[in-house]
Amino acid sequence: MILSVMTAGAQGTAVASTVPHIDFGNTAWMLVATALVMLMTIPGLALFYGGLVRRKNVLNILMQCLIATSVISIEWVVCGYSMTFGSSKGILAPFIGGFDWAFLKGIKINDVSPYFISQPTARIPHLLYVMYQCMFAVITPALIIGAFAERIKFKGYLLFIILWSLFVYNPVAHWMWSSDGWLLKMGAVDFAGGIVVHVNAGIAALITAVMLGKRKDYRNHAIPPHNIPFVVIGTALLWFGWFGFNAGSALAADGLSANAFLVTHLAAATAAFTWVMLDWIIGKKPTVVGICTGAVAGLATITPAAGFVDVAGTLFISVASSLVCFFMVAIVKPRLGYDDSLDAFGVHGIGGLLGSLATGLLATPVIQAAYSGAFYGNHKLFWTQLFAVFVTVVYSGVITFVLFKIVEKTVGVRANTKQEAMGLDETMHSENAYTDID
Amino acid sequence: MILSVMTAGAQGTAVASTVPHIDFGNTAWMLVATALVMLMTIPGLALFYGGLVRRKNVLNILMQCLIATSVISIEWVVCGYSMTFGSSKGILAPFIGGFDWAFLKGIKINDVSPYFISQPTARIPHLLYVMYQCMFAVITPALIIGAFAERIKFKGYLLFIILWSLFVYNPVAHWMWSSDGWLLKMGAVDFAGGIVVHVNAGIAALITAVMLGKRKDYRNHAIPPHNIPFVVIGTALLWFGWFGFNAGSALAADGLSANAFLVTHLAAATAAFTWVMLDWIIGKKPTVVGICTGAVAGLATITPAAGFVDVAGTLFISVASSLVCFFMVAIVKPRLGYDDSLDAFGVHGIGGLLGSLATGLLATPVIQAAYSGAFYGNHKLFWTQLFAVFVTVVYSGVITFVLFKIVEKTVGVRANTKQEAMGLDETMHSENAYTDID
Amino acid sequence: MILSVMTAGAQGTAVASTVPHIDFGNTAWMLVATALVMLMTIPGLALFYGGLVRRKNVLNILMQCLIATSVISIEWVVCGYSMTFGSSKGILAPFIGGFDWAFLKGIKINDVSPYFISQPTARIPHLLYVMYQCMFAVITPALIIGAFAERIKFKGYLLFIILWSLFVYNPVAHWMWSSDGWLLKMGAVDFAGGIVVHVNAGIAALITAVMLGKRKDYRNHAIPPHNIPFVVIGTALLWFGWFGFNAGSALAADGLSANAFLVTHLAAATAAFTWVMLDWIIGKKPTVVGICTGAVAGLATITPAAGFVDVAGTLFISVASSLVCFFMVAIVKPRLGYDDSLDAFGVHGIGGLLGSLATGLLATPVIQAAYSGAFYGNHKLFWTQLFAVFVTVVYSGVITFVLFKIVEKTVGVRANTKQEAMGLDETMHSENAYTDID
Amino acid sequence: MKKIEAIIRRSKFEEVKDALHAADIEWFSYWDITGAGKEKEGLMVRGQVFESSYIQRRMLSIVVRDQNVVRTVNAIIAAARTGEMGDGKIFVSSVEESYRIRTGEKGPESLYLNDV
Amino acid sequence: MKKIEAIIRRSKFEEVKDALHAADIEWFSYWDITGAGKEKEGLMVRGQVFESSYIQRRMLSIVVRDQNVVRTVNAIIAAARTGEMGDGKIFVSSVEESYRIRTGEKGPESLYLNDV
Amino acid sequence: MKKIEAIIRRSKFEEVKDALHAADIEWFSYWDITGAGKEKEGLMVRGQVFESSYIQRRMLSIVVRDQNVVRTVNAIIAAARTGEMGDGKIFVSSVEESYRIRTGEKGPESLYLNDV
Ligand SMILES: Nc1ncnc2c1ncn2[C@@H]1O[C@H](COP(=O)(O)OP(=O)(O)O)[C@@H](O)[C@H]1O
Ligand SMILES: Nc1ncnc2c1ncn2[C@@H]1O[C@H](COP(=O)(O)OP(=O)(O)O)[C@@H](O)[C@H]1O
Ligand SMILES: Nc1ncnc2c1ncn2[C@@H]1O[C@H](COP(=O)(O)OP(=O)(O)O)[C@@H](O)[C@H]1O
Repeated sequence: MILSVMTAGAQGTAVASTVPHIDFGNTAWMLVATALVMLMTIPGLALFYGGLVRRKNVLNILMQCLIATSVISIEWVVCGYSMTFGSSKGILAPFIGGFDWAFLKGIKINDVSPYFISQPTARIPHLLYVMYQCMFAVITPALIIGAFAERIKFKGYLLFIILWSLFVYNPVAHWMWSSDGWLLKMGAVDFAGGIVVHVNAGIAALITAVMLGKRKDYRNHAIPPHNIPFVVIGTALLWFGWFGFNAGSALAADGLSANAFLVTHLAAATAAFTWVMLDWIIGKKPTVVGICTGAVAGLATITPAAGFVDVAGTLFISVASSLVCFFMVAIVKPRLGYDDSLDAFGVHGIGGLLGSLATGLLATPVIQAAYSGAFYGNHKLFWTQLFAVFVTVVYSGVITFVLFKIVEKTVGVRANTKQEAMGLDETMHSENAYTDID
Repeated sequence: MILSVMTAGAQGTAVASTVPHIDFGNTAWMLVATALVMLMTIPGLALFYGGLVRRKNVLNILMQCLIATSVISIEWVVCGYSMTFGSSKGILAPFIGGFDWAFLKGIKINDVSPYFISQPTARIPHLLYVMYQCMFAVITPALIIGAFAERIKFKGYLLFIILWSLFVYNPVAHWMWSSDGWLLKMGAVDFAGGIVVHVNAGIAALITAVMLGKRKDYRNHAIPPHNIPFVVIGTALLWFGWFGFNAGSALAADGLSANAFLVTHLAAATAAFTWVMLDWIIGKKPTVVGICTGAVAGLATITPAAGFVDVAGTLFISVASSLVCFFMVAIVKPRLGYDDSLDAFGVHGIGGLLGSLATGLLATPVIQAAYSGAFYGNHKLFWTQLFAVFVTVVYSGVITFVLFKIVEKTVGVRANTKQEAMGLDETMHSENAYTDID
Repeated sequence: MILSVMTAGAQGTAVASTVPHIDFGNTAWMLVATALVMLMTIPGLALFYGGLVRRKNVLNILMQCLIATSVISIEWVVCGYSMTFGSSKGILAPFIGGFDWAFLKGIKINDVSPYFISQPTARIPHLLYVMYQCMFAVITPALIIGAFAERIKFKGYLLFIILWSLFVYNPVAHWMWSSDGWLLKMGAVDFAGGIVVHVNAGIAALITAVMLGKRKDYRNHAIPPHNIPFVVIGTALLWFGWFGFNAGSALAADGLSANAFLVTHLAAATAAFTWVMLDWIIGKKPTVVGICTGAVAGLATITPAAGFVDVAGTLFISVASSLVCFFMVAIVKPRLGYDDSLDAFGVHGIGGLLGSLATGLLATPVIQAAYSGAFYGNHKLFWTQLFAVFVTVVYSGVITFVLFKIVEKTVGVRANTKQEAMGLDETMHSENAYTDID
Repeated sequence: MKKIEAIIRRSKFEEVKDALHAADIEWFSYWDITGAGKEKEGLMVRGQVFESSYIQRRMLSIVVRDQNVVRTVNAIIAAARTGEMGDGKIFVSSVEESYRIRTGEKGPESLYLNDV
Repeated sequence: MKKIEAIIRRSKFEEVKDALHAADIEWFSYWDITGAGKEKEGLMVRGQVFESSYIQRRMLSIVVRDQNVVRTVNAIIAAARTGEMGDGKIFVSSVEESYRIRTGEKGPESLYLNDV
Repeated sequence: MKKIEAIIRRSKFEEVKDALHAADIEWFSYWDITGAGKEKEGLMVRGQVFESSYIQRRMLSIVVRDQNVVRTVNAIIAAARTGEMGDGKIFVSSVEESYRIRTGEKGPESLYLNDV
């Protein structure tokens, strides 16, 4: 997302106007896009992950997605938005926002959003921008759930995602997306969250999966999903919601948005197809979990590039996405032996990383004139992207490690053996997902 | 929903025009909002309720939601819209509309909607307003289903909701939302249906639950839900659709709409979190059904207030919502012993009531300049709200009682013992929800 | 969908501009409508069909819907859009487009769509039109899945839908919807795909069902669905998505779109109700599968008419829809004994046919001034419609037959007895939908 | 001790359960099974009523002392009968030993139903 | 009377059912079970084929007259065999009494399969 | 040969499985059942903790040679016991014949667990 604060403005008088104002059309699209991004977490991701685990742990996954939506939304209004997009004074400014907008203090209902991409005047309400970004803040920690599924303590999880949002998500999003952010100023780009969302969550996933240790009965391969139709519903809703995620990141309903929509859909379709072919060739059968995983990998990979690439770039990115992610998930992970239960790192982390670097190669000026990648003569963008990814990997990795240690020492993170054996649903929530009694 | 046909709504002179016209942006949003409100009933509410009942009754719940969508939509086009928003002559005018718009006669496709909130000129097509309101007319009787789940005769149910729509929903909606309505003229406000939808359906739920008697095997506590993932999908779709319900009630895609979106999301998040904490403290475990119930309670409670309150007001309302609804559901209901099977009264009725009164306290002029509550110096609004709620409770209660008696005496309302024991799916619909045979 | 590139579309001169431009409001709506149409295939249709089959074949259905979305989207970008909406030279022009737009070459992100209906100036991005049409190209072959469910070879299916899209869908859509199309020029109309989508897929369904032969254990009646709640979720999402399908076919958020929304909803509601009544009278019980089937029949039937008829026409069409489809499915099919497993022909084919002809009778000038049917004095439209339907039936029937034969002779189409007995999930995808092991 | 296995209509389950409790059976176990055989049960799909060769039934498994077999069987038969084809079957077989896991107790003492 | 309990591959169910009907069994009951043991069956998840220590099987329960045990068992074995590990087991035990709920009839008469 | 049918808490399943494998049982079958009886188990719905008369349990079915009955039963009891009400039951009955479908072998040879 590229943004510039420029001028504030009151709303009103549309078209033929050079003053930033609230445009009904763009606002209509962004209201929907915001709702769509929420749908990605609940029930999209919840079902995608929930279908992949065993019956005895499905409610725990659903609960984790629900509570993340609840708690991070509150955190966002209380201080998250302000820390991320607010301004702070002096030396801190490039690194973290202040508390001026805590509780959204001072943001009036007819204020226009200070941020925009392609439409400097036809903008949306500031409060709507707050909400749109809220949904990104919610889904990012929720993505990590896949890494520690089926063995984490609920209390530890809850504390961890709150700390992680405060100390990892908010700063990294500030660097990349705030107009003060140092990575943004350096020229790094991230259209809809390849670095901020996917690399960030993906690295945290890897670190926590390793720190938490394997599930008691993990034997270096996935455990058969308890409900594949749920995985399909989840995938379809993620795909659907991702139109809000990527095409919404244009912050307007215009040509840029339409292109983002197009490349998002094409990337999902192509990566899904590529994965199925790999399944068919290597595993002998085309699988449903495979096509779903491929679609999600393609979506994650195109995310940072969605505002910069054309059809050719998209085809390249999405085929690469499935090749690399398949290799990570089916070959590297079992070799290394860490238990990233639902491949939060292997799909989201690797996908986001690949897409962020590919943007540095394939960004084409026919989409946004100001951004060209190495293939279009601007080598600098690639190195900037590489640097931004590197910084995020290091920062997210280190701070995640520290925060997880803190949670481990205080409330604890690992479910005990009995809880893991009985299932987290019964032991942590006193509930069974499916009850047959009449 | 507050509507004013004559008085202008403050903000935003539109597109170089002072003549009311169809604005594409606002129409775009309202097309989506209308579809979203439909999604709340099917499959949102259908799954929320359907997951909570036993396997043997799930289809009956789904059927009730489907047939309500079908039949009430027909009723709405035939006469409901006209009775609710049409005009009648003389003394009846404040109480019920006439039949001028029966079969939508005389409404042309490019007519602008007579109703608006904040955008007096940039309006939507009249036919779209008809459809938007249709979805409200559908979901209101569907909410009552929770009260008599697992023991009502299908034929009796069908007759009851038709009568109830004609004699309870249409008049009450007229009082509150038609420009002729007496409660509206008195100054009562209901942004998106706290009184018209939630109090109205909630009281009907209480009355019918008591009249129908308990389920044979009800022992003053809920029966374990047969499919909690369905409850979660239902909750998520309700939450998602509620953005159409509340932010759509601005009838435009502007700042007011953005604020309604924000407070809706924040209320759901806060109430969900509050409920989980109560679960954790009182019941010892944070439950999935609990967080879902809390979210729905928060959504129901913020509904009447969504166009009038700010962040502070929302936090107050949503914490109160879960405290009060939890108390009703977990403590009062089992004591009193009535069988409001899925808490249609305890969550929707109480939530709507609380929110409607809270609007009288917390409405702040920074949202809509014309509306202040008691905390902002205008005590009158609180008393007006209290009066409107009281009138609705009495009217809905009495007429529901009469209509239910009529249905009981004619086609009957209570499933017989055998049907209840075998399950309504098999006995009333000759179907089983899940069939294992290959 | 009626489109005209040069000729103006009657109504609504846009805001102070006579140059075609990208309108944010219309673009907002069409971004959403496009996403909605995708949702119809996955997970809408996938669940509708998937719930209706036996447990052992559900993943195969889901997979077929997923791979259709994936492969046909790629085909569409590669050449499908160009073949359908592009221009070719000389004698071929009325029959098929050329390859000028292959890989969307030459379509820039801020180009306006060459197609519009009611808004000649306030248009949408060309790329968005490409995507919107992509979703139609995806769902059409996916509809056919219902005909050969539970017994087709996956490889044969995949090859068949690719060939079918190239040689049946693309040409027929060109005839009807391209500005060069011969059926369009002759005056035939198809607002949202009655002929192009439903008749086309429906006939292909009938042909393939007959060619493939019956399921081994088919005894002239449907096999009980394995998961009716999935059928309900699928139906609700189809209904929801159909607002994008029909109201989106106006290519703008205006009065025409609002009317299409209204008649779509009313048709679904009325046909659903009619079907339930038939169930109740003839089968003795109102069934959930019945109400769902009725709703889908109503939606399919109103599709071609959605931009031309009013409330009265809609009521007529939708009652007829359920009467005729019920008769086909419950009486004709078992008599004739072909195994159209999930009634792709009986519901979609017959519905589309009925609606396309009914448009010729009931199109009323109050909706689009340029189009009147026989009941409004223009008999020609009916005969043109009949001719267009006839041509499509013959062309689709013959080419489907040829393509299916080719696939049969090359990779094969029929699952072997063992695969059919064991279920396609395990034998073709090495997966089980539901796994109980902990 | 004897094991009584009863295959009954699901729709009769509530009545059978009550009858068993009335006959002093404190606990029994059950699960859902499918019966495969000749055409039997009317089902309705999309306007057609038809016969299926699979029927959904419930299996009850109850271990009782020898002297209680007859009254238990009679209770089930009385409660589960409709008189229509498909009412189900009851099979009785011998159980050699029984243990209560909680206490490790053996023999009939591990069952609830007292001698009568 | 004897009870025959057969644990078979789900994929062989249709063939076994047909074989049983061919062997004059009119009705039998079945339900799904899981076998827990040593690694056995190949499954595929996200590009990996692996062995699981749980296998999904189907349990068939058939009560027959004594003289029909052998042909029933033979029918099952013939239809359910693939020759690969995991084909399953058949256990035969004695049933002391049998009742037809519909009529209350007792003994072998309550079974369908006639003496042969 | 004997058939051991154990009804245990689902939550104890993993422990019981490990104990059985430790006691040299190579394969056993299980499925989920419901126990119907007196109020027993605490459940929580919408803020209320309550007792249900249905409890969800797991049924294990293991056929072993006669001489292995005792150690198998003991393994189950040791692993499945919590000491609270509701730990479950074990029933032992006689199996007359056993077949391995793969080979058609008959008798105890068809079982895995060797003589000890
Ligand atoms: N010999 C048998 N072995 C196992 N199960 C049986 C046997 N006979 C009947 N059943 C079961 O009992 C069910 C219903 O009993 P049924 O014999 O149909 O009653 P009726 O004799 O009154 O027609 C069958 O569907 C099947 O599941
Ligand atoms: N002793 C036993 N007790 C209960 N079930 C058993 C026993 N032995 C095998 N089974 C069941 O039979 C299934 C498959 O039979 P198996 O012994 O694996 O065939 P094979 O001997 O050909 O490898 C097992 O998964 C299990 O469910
Ligand atoms: N006589 C019986 N026949 C069949 N199942 C039984 C019998 N007694 C107990 N059960 C099963 O065992 C389960 C739990 O055993 P239970 O008797 O409750 O243990 P405890 O004696 O320690 O309270 C019951 O829910 C039921 O499923």
